[in-house]
Amino acid sequence: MNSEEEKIVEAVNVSVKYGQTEAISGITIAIKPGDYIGIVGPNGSGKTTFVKAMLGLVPLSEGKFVFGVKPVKIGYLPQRTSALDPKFPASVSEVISHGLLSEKKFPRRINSADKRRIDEIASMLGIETLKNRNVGSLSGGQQQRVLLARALVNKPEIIILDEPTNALDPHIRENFYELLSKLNAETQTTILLITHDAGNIGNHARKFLYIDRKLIFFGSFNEFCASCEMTEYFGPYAQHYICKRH
Amino acid sequence: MNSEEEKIVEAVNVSVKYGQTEAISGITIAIKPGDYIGIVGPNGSGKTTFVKAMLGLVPLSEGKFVFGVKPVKIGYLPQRTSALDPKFPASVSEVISHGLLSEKKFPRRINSADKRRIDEIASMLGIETLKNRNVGSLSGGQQQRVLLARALVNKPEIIILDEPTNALDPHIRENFYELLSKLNAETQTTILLITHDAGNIGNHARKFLYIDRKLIFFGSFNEFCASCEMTEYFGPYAQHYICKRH
Amino acid sequence: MHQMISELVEALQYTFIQRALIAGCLIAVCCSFLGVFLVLRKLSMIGDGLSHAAFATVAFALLLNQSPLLVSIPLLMLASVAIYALNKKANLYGDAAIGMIAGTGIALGVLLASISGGFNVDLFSYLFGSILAVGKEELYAAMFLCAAVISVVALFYNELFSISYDEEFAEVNGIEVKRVNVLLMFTTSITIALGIRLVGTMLISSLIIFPAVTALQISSSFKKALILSASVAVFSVISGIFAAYLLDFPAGATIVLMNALLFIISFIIRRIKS
Amino acid sequence: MHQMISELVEALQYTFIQRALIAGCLIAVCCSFLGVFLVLRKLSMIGDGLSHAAFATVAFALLLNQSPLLVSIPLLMLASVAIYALNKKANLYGDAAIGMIAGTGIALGVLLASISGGFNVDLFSYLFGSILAVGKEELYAAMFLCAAVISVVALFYNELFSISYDEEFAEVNGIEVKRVNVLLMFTTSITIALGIRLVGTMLISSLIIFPAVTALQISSSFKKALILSASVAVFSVISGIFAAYLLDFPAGATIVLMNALLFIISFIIRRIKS
Amino acid sequence: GKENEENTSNLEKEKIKVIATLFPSYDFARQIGRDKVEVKLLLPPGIEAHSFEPTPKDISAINKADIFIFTGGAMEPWSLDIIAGIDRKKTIVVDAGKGIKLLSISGEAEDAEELPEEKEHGEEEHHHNHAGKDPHFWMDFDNAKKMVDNIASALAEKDPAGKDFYLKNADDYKAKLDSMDEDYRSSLDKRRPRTIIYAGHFALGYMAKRYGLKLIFPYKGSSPNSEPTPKRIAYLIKTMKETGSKYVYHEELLEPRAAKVIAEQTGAKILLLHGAHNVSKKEIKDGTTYLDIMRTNLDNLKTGLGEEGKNEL
Ligand SMILES: Nc1ncnc2c1ncn2[C@@H]1O[C@H](COP(=O)(O)OP(=O)(O)OP(=O)(O)O)[C@@H](O)[C@H]1O
Ligand SMILES: Nc1ncnc2c1ncn2[C@@H]1O[C@H](COP(=O)(O)OP(=O)(O)OP(=O)(O)O)[C@@H](O)[C@H]1O
Ligand SMILES: [Mg+2]
Ligand SMILES: [Mg+2]
Ligand SMILES: [Zn+2]
Repeated sequence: MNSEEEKIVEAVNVSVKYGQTEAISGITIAIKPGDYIGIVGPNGSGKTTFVKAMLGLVPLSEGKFVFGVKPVKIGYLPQRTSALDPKFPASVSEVISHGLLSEKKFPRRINSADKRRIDEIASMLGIETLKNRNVGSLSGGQQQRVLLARALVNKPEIIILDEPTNALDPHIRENFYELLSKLNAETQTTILLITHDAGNIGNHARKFLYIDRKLIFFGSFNEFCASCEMTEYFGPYAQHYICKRH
Repeated sequence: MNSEEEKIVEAVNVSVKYGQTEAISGITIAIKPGDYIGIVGPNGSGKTTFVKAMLGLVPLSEGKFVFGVKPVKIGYLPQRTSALDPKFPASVSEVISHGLLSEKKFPRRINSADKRRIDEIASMLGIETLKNRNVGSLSGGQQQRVLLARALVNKPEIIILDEPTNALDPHIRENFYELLSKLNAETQTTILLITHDAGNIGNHARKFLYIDRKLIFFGSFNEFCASCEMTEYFGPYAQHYICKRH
Repeated sequence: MHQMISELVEALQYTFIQRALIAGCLIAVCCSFLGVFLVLRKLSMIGDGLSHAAFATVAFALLLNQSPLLVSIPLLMLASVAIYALNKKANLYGDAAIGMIAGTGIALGVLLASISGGFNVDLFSYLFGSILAVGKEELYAAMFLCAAVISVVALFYNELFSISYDEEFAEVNGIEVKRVNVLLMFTTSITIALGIRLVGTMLISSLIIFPAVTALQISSSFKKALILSASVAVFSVISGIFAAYLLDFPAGATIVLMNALLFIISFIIRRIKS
Repeated sequence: MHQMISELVEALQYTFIQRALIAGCLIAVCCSFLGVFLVLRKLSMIGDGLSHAAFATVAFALLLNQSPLLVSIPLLMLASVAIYALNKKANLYGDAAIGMIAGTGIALGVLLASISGGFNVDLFSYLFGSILAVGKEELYAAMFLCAAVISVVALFYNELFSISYDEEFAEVNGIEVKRVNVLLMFTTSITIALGIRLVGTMLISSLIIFPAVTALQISSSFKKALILSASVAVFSVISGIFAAYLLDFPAGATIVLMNALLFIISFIIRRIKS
Repeated sequence: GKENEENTSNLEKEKIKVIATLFPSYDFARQIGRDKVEVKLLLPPGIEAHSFEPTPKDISAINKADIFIFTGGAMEPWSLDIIAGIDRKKTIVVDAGKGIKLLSISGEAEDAEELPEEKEHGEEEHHHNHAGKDPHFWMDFDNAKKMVDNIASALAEKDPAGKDFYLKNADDYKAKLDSMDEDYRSSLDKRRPRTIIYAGHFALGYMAKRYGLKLIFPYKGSSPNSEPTPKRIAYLIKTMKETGSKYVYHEELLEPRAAKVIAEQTGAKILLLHGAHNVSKKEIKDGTTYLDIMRTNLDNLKTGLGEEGKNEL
């Protein structure tokens, strides 16, 4: 297969409307296996809408998403606009185990290999001591790590993360980025990561998707930093800030 | 009054327990009017617990908070662990108006001066066009700005912000920090700001509170950067990172 | 058409129809205002729940040989505060708390009925009123109730709204969260106790839920939701009574079904909009 | 003490007590398992709500001259799916959706009762069962039901849990959210329809809510909550029936009050712990 | 004298334990059995059938009773569940309504249903047989007499030694019923208008039919769960104005709310017509009987219906 042609998912002219107003319109991009894409854009620019549309959580008003031949395993970390119910009696390991259900056939059972996997990801994210705690009683950053673990536990082929580092402390944040880079490098995991941490994401992601209701830029970081159009669009300072050229 | 003695709020040996486990213990600090304090610490270290205890939202197991003579007006932005109900029919301006109720006597009414104030703060935070939108239908960052506006709208004497810049895009984040600095400088507003953005907070806050279940450091930034104890505690790199000495 | 109008004019000449219209609208306004707050706090079923609890209070009153309404009102106020306390202290969802109070109420009522060895009147007749059988004093009671509910909602509008939206913030903001919540629960329980007596459980419970959810379908702000809810409620009562007269249907059931119809319409409007 | 035991031994010799114990425990297990899911999804009042809806289905069955139970079960399954659909499509809270279906059900029942003129039976009498009057076939029905509910919960445990906790994530994760939800609603409605006939509305509704909330007071994980809920339910049925026999109380009401007592105990345990 | 003899000759023999579900059968059993029986009314006074829940001891009392009298599946579907569990060898189960032609709601007589023989007889199937039948058959004195016979023969079966005693008491009581029937006829036959404005449920159909009275009530259907319709209330008011009737009747145990509203609009007075399903605690204490109730009903009918001989409008 020609690696130029190989795509894991392709957005073709994707538009989404809420009521009358268009949140995103006419976005066309092709994502290749192994891509590590930072998705950036101002508040309300449609980043969350774009990934939700890809996941089938909001209906498209136009266009389509085309996935690669075989069904792909997806890990998803939603943006924390709706929260975990603090009254729900779910322990940390139970919540992480939900991430493993996607690969299973009926009847979906958690076996001992799964349990080892849960322990593994929990200790990668530094929450192994919280395993039996009720998720509702954790601190904000601890909860965020549980949800990260849930998204990563089944070794997905695409990981879609909506502002994953919010609420994480700097130490954990660095660990987390390292983990992602390792997954990306070692297992060719495709990563889509929405972030406002534009000054930092360039150190990790290798591609750059800038959305502002429509597609503004999609390409590698080097391309972005070299693009005159982008210099025009953002002004020289922002590009400088993102590209860390100083 | 001796300005050395003047305090707006003082924590005396404050401890909080959840069940058997102590979340914070024996924290004693004095906050002066006009302080701008960055509160930092790893996930689960008790930052949220500390400010919630100050606000009377969780009971103390030991110690007390002593407030200045007259009752102070407080603006509060909670950490987004529990979310806004997306089904609730509340418009942006209605939600912001709740911030104004604290100063009012029964029957609490929103008058036209209040409405102007709401418009003012909304445009400061760039959400003036969203005024009649349902808050539940906004993007994550837009919602965060609405809650910020609600916390700031009544020109509080103390502003307590729990990870306010999560979900904000870089542009709005800068605006927001500027706004805080202006409030602090011009109206002597006391600011307590919890953040994981330790590398950045030093540019804005003038004092530094580091909590890790107990008080690790409280003092000015210069003191922090000069302290050998802190160098020992964090290792030289972290201090370097926070103090931006390069 | 002409005949329909003359029939309605005829209907309006009966005292019982006039009273049904007036009392119905007054109760509808009370329920629809409170309903918006109650539905948003997951207390939709409180009408149903308190009517079950009333079973115990009426049994208790009859046992003591006291007026059921006079005994029920304070006891239902207590029950509503118990729902609130369970909600807060036991960290329960509102609807589960309601279910617990309702179940306990019915069980206590059955137990009282069983150990008392019987009553002089049928317990249920104290629970079920009919909108077509509103007496003169009851009309005054409805007016008084309506005035009280409107004042509470008007005077505490901002407090009630703020607490319903974000209780923790309201607390920090110096609003007397507990007191306002208890006020809401008291107002609700009095409305329900009187309302059950006047127009029956079915209608009370439906007038709390339907106008509010209808309004929530198409309101983007809270004020709009309140106004829409009250309008829907009043419209459903008037049109329901007239329709019942024309079609020879029972009045209460017709009003409920009219409410269901209005909900469907607002649901379709929302669908078309988005 | 000795006398108490001999009384209980005597009680155990009655077929109706044996059947009440067995059927009661079977129904209790069903309700308590489903209850945990239902309470967490704000569907606590579904027992109460569907029993109101059953009022209409019984009226409808009598109108068609069909067996009320046979007509009710499919109609209640429909009603429960309607609750689910309202919850999703109309963006309503579960309890409001239940209230709407309940209100509409009662209103339709009253309307049918009024306009049919064809039957003169009390519709409620078809709804109410008594745990002391369980027949042989009903006992088999309870066994069958219990086996079905336990299998559904066991086979779909992880799906049900995942969906209840975070529906959006479950959806992305490739779980058939709609199908599993409909399965839960169907199982629930069959349990309720049969349960009302066997042990009455009051007991069914209480057995859904109480054991679940009692378990939620002191469970930090979901599995523990399920197990605790079932234990509480079974214990309350057994101890309730025995207590009712000793004290000459009505059995259903005693079981409900026993449940209330167990809740209070678990509430105190939680308070002491924290 | 004879009764005393019976009792003393059977000193060791206890009274026959009878449990009845509904007030009329309870009262009839008392009148027939006198002090040879101990009759218990299962439903506590004033309690309505749905809020009634038997205690385990109630059920074991039924199982230990000698005779259990119920009133038929249409009136008390809940009793069927209890009957199913009864050991028929020990306890005689009496359907008080056996042999009575039930009126359908449209007014035609039909055969009463058979007593369910065994539990295997599907209950649900049994239930729907009653749709469309009026179960308040005790409001007709002929039917009351049949009930008396049914109860008397059950007592005789249980206690063959007392057979003559029971049959004689039954005959005496039936004579009282006949004379009450005669009173009704003679007092009501010539009254005009003969319309009963009844703001209650459909419980008086048998009585109205027997004496040729016209009964109008505000419910469109005849189910106890139906609500009044506004048009029917208006019709009642109109009829009162047309007939010049000065009284509106209400039913027992319930608050007369609808009656009050009608009375207020028309200036009429309110009178009770007792359906005798169940009685209040006070009535039980006062020892009120079925005949007392029917006597009061007659008095109230005499007050409320038109004058004798006056022409109907
Ligand atoms: N309701 C609760 N019940 C039990 N433990 C709790 C509860 N809330 C917080 N904790 C625990 O108390 C500790 C402090 O929590 P807190 O929320 O104050 O941390 P934080 O410093 O704000 O962390 P983060 O940076 O993640 O927001 C954590 O270990 C947390 O798990
Ligand atoms: N349910 C909804 N109904 C109506 N409008 C919506 C809804 N959800 C989002 N929007 C609007 O669509 C636009 C895009 O929202 P989206 O959440 O995709 O933004 P975002 O890029 O993720 O922003 P943020 O950085 O703040 O998370 C915003 O203007 C938002 O107000
Ligand atoms: Mg977003
Ligand atoms: Mg925190
Ligand atoms: Zn009747």
